Amino acid sequence: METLTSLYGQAVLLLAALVLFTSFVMLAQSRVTALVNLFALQGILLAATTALVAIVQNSPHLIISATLTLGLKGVLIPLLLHWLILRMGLHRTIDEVKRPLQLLLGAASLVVFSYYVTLPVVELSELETRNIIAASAATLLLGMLLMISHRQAISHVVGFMAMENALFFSAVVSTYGMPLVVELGVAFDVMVAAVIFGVFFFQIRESIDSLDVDRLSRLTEIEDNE
Amino acid sequence: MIRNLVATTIRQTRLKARQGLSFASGELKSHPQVLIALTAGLVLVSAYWGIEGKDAALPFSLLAVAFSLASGFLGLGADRHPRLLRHASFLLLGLSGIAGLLGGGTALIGRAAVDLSLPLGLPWLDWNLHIDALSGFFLCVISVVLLAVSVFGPHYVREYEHGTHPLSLLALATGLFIAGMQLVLLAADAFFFMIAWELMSVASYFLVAYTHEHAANRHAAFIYLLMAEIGALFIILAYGVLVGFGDGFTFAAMKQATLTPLWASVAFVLALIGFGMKAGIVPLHAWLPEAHPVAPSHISALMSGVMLKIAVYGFIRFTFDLLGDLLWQWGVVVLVLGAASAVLGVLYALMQHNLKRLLAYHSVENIGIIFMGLGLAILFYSDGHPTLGAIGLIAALCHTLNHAIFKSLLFLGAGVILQRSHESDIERMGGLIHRMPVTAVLFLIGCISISALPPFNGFVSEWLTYQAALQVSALDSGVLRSFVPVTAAMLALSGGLAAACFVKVFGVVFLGKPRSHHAQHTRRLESSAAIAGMGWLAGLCLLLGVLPTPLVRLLEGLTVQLTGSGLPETASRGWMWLAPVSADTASYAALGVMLAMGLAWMLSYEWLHPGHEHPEREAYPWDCGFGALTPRMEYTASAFAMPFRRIFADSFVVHEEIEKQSADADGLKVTGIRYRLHVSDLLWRWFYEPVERWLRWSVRHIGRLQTGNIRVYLGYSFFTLIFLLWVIS
Amino acid sequence: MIALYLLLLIPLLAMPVLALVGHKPWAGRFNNWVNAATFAISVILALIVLRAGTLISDDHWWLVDSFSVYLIALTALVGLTTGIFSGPYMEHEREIGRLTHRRLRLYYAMYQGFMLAMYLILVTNNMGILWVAMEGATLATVLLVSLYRTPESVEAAWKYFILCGVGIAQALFGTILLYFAASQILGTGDEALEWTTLYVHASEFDPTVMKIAFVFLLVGYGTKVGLVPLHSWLPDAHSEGPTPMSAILSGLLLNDALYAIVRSKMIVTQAVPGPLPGYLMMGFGLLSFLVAVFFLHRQRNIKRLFSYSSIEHMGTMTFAFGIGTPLATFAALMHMTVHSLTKSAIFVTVGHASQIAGTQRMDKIRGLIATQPQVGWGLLVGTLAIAGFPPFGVFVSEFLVLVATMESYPWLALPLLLGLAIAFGGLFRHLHPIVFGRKPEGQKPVQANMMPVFAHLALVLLLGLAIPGVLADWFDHAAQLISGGMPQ
Amino acid sequence: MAWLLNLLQVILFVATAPLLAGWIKKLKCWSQNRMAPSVLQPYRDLFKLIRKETVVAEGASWIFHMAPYIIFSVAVLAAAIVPLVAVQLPTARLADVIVLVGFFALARFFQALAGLDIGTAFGGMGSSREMTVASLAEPAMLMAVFTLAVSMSTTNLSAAIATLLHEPLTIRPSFVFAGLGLALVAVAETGCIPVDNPATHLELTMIHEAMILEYSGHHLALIEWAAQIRMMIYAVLLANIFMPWGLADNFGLAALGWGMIAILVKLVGITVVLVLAEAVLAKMRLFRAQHFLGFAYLLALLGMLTHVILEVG
Repeated sequence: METLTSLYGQAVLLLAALVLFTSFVMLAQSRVTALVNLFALQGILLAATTALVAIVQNSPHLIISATLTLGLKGVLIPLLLHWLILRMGLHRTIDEVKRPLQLLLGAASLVVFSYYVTLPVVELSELETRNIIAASAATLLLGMLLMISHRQAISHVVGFMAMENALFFSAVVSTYGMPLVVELGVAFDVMVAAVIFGVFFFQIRESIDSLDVDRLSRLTEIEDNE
Repeated sequence: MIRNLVATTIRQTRLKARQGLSFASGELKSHPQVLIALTAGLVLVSAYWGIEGKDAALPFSLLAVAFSLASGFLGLGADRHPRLLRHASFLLLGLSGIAGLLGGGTALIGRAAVDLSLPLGLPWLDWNLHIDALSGFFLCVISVVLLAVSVFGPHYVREYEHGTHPLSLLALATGLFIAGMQLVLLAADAFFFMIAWELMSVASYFLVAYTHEHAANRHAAFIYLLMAEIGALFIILAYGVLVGFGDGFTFAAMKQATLTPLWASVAFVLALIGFGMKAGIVPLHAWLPEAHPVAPSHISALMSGVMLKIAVYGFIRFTFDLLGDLLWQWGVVVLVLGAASAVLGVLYALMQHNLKRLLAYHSVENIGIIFMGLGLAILFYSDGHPTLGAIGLIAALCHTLNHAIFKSLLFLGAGVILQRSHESDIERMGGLIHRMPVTAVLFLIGCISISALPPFNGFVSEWLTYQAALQVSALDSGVLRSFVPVTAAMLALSGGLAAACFVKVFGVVFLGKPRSHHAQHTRRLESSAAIAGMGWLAGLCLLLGVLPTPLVRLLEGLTVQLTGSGLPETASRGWMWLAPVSADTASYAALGVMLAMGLAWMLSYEWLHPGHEHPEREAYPWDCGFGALTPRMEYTASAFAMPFRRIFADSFVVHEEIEKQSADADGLKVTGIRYRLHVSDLLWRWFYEPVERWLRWSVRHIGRLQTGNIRVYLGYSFFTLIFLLWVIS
Repeated sequence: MIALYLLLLIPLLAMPVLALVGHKPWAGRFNNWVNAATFAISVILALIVLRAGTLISDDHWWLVDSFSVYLIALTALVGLTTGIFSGPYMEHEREIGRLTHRRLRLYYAMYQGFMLAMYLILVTNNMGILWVAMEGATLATVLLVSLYRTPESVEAAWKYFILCGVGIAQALFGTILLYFAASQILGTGDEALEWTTLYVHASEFDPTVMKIAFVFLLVGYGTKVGLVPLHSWLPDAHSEGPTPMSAILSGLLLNDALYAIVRSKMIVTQAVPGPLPGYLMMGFGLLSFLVAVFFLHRQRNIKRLFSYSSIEHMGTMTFAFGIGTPLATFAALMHMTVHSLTKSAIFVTVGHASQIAGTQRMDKIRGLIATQPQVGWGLLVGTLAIAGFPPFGVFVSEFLVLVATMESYPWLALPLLLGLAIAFGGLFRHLHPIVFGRKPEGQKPVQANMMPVFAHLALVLLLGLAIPGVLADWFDHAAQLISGGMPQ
Repeated sequence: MAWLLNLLQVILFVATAPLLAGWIKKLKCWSQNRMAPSVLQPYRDLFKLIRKETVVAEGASWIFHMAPYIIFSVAVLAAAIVPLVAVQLPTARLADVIVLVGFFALARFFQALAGLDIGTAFGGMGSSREMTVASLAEPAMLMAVFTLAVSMSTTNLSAAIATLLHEPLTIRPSFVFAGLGLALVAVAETGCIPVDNPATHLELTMIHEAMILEYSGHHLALIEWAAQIRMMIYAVLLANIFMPWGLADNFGLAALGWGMIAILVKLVGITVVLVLAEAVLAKMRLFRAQHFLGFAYLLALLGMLTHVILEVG
């Protein structure tokens, strides 16, 4: 049992590291299709984590949410995004990132920062979830950073979803998931959100025939005469 | 020939006066039911008075409020039935005036102190009402002017009946405005006070914006409302200090508050700014000359004559009643501000050509004089000479009433002039004394009073102010002893300038030859209603000028109730001699002066007047033989004011330009000269424009936040998060 | 309890129905009836709570206490009146061809969806459900913002969606941390997210976790409240969406987001020693207030103007809640009420005004009083009310806020004063030429239903003159619940 | 008795005012080596003017007719409250020195209005200038008066002078300054060189004369007489405030006689100084007047300050 727990702990930590790593790669990634694939990978990792926790803590409702996650974030949404990309002929678009190196360094410092912030938190938690919260907080912030640094609407969606992933991850690992109702609600919201995103792509497309959010800047308060 | 000319004028005056007095009854005769109701009401009222005694003060005052509200809401129907406004609405205002006079008078004479609380407002705080001699006195001030307006108004508003503006708005706003002022006086807790205060401001704002099709008027209304709001905020904060240190919103609780000198001074400064902004002391007066001329004239009379006094009331109530123990530094501040307002106000007034604007600037001057009195009072009280402080307070209150009377008189007169001559620029008037002789007489009385000349009322209050200032030898600090007379000399300067200014006004408007087509063809008609309204005020000017002593006695009672001390024992309390300190120190028997002057006049008239063997001959004006006298040769108002403009050049922003059209190239043969002069308020440049520039600057720079790029927005959120996380850990 | 379920059930059922029949001419009236029904129920609910006190369902899922109940009633009322206004308004929009049948159906369905989310936020006892409902509100309104499909509206909607989505995600993280902290004491399970339980046990939770949680919750829900610098979506969404939606966004959504923040603060303050949460809220409030008032001056679009005024007022409330004394809390609650009443009334009027002028650009809207006195006066009076002139209720709350500030943090009163003055100038410098002046040619009256406006303004006036005993009790209880003391 | 004496004094005052004017004229002529008219000349002029036909300009209103009477009666009233030979007179109580200033202002007010009444250019010019000078002179005069009032702690002329009279001879620097200031004000107010020159015939430099250009006959007589009375009042003020010695404080014949002689001597002295000053000074431009009066104000202020700082400490 002892070894098992430690094994479990190591496994969780490994998965956490992987999740974190994926979001790092996403951050530096400039090709949209690859971005979506990475996102899918993250989803799968997430599902795996959930399943693991579910088995170890043998809490049945986590199984459900694991499958949900796999279905939604591992398969459905990535497919949807791919479909959109093909529909809009974006598979060749390069959403290149200015100064990727600085960006990654900033990301790294973010991770450090979130460790620093969450230090007192993890101390009172049990062994396994140590540093999980820090990692997920970092992933959350990285998701935001992704949105800030990328200009394609698709990338924004991915960043948004990545944030959701981070949240979900932390929920699963630190507290063995939220109550089922909440889980369902969250999942529902995510799905609706994905659909609405799809709708928006078309709307944006027909308003400014591209998905570059930098060109969505009609509603500014800076007059030209200033 | 003089005899009959003078005689006709006098006769006409007498006639008009009689008509005016009979006017009200005439109005009533046409509506007997109103007359009956009125008499019945009066009978009931007097019966009630007999029973209740001085406790009747509050009921009467509430009755006054009710009447003014009623007149406002009754006037809502005025769009369909203009007569409703002309008769019912103004009649109710008159009733409100009478009730207010009864209530205020009762409170003032009986030194009543009656409380009442209405179950409105906040759950833990009712609307507290309270009336005492102070509020009673100011209630009287309102009512005196209100009576005049209610008689003057019905005829005056006829011109609006054909205009595009809704009469209902005029009636409603007027009613609410007056009710607001009356409620301010009755309020006894900060919350209700502010409600009444703002009601007053907003209602008068609608009156200022009444003729809103001119951009200038809209701007005036905007400035007015803006500054009213800012002032109100300051007042709220001032009360906030007292609430913070005391335990509750009621004035009673605030009096108990014990403040450190620092916080007391903070509260005082806040209150001074707040109330000063409403009263229009320099440099917070910017709204006043904009707003007052824009409103209909009977409203200008109320605003200039009464509303500013409400601000004075607020200041007195806050400083002398709520704060209690005073500091001498406050007195110095108030005194300096008052002196500055007095001098600058009249200087700017001298430069104005728009009649009502000029009068508005004179309000600034007179408010300055009132505040000088208050400043002296604070000095003496803080220095431990309450009896001398009472003189200053009485002088200030006295001038409050007097200014209310003659300033309303002048504004009503201005209203008549504007309405008849269709001119607002005095440069285009002239010779009106032949067209409207009686108005001229009444307006002249106003001019003499405001120029502080004996034997009219303006002089009495300024005399009292001087007397207060001359008691400086009682003060401990030599600095103050030498400083106060200097301010007194500034008061003298403002008096002299005011006299000059009103010589200009009366001379240019009424005397000389008509300067424009309109002035030439001004209708001779003088409505007896207008005459009655102004006559009542003019009569008061003379009465209070000749018999000031009863008023001073009442005011002494007021100060006793307010600060616990009246005039020195040695002061004469007879009915004729006005001697605030002692008969040896200073005495002024206005009645005696009046009689003696009359006597001297009679004698000189009888003895030195040539008999019929030496008749007078009408001849063409000599004018040093210049020949044909045309209006263009007359001395214009700006020419009259030119020496002052030259001498006090530093206190104005003067734009003066002269263009010469010349027939030939080298400009030697000048065919025409065009002279353009624009004098503006220096304080705009000093105080208001910098603020505006700062605002523009910061608005432009803060606006940069909204870049329109979503990634920047995300950045905001991101960094806020980081920052906060860093803050907490 | 039945009432409570009905309150949620009616909009839930009405949503699909309207999604099918929303394009019918009688859809508007149907919508009104639904709103009327919910309003009646909310009143009944209020009376129940007033008689029986706080109402908690046996399974601890639903909670209606004195804090939420009057917000429920308020929500129902504003929803009703705005619905009444939106019927003819939308009809007019359809006539001039800005809307198709499909969009009308979407509009009505989403209207009910939004109302459902609002009620859910207010009645749930579960912080998780609260979050779900909040996200639901975003999803319901985001498609309404882009209803007109103009480039601006799409852009606004996109920004609204992304920013609020991100914000809400942060809030979720906060919630998770809350749950985490609670589960350390209470063990995992529903009760670790139930507000009532948390409220009882909060003092045992780990302060650091709670601090971090509060930061995330504040930033997250604060985005929806429109606190500076998270406010950027608000003016865009308000100005580009259809006017009824601006009215309910300003009148309801912002309030409920603030409600969520306050609920969290009530828990966090017990766990965290010292006044940190209060300070955070005060800082946010003051910053929003001060920045917003400057923005008022540079607006060109009338709806943007008033949405910035909304930011200003939400800032004031947040500030007051941050002060946290009973008086301040009372003032904040009062301000919530009067602001949402007044602001929704103003947006309704603005809707008419922009229909009259055919544009939202303020330099094109002129002489309203001359053109259509009802609308002109409505706008003028409404703005006077929102600017805090008595005897309107906004004055009462602002007066109390000022006094409370003077009591607790005297020096903060100066920036408040400055800000109020600037805000005032900013509103009226634009308003004056709009309402006053001569009637411009080519501007003609529209068929306007000013009933809601005057009803709201009358209510606000009433609140300014005398707060009815019932409401006063609610406020007192709520203030006691939040700040632990009675005002004065 | 007292009232009778009072009446007598007023009559004396009014009656001897032209005499003073004649005397000044005589002094002037002497100082300029001219043949002097008799000191009674002013009486003759007044008599002549009263008997001459009065011409009134067309379009004159009742103000034009009333003004001379008002001016004259106010002057007489002012004369009634200034102690000439005796103090403690009943009428002095009617009004104090501030009211006295008020009287002057009132007379000036109506004179300026009368100047504007016809609508001639010169009338307006005169009024404008008169009001300018007066409004500048008023603070200076009041400042000087305040010095007296504050140090005597009364504004009643006769009371103040009585106190002065009864206290032992003390030199007050404040009074010296105040007296000088008042003298300058008197020069400005009575239309003497260097501020104004009544004898000029160049209209553009006129101040006082310009206002009354349209007057003739008995109107003119009244105005001239009032001006002479005002001159006399200023002289007597200077004399009795700053050199009160010899004034009668009881109504015994001897005291009154001495009072007569004393005031006579003082007036002679003052007029001599005044005339000498006029002889050596030149008329200054109108816009130098404010400097002149500013100097007067400064002197009076110095008087106040010296009183407050040196004498009271």
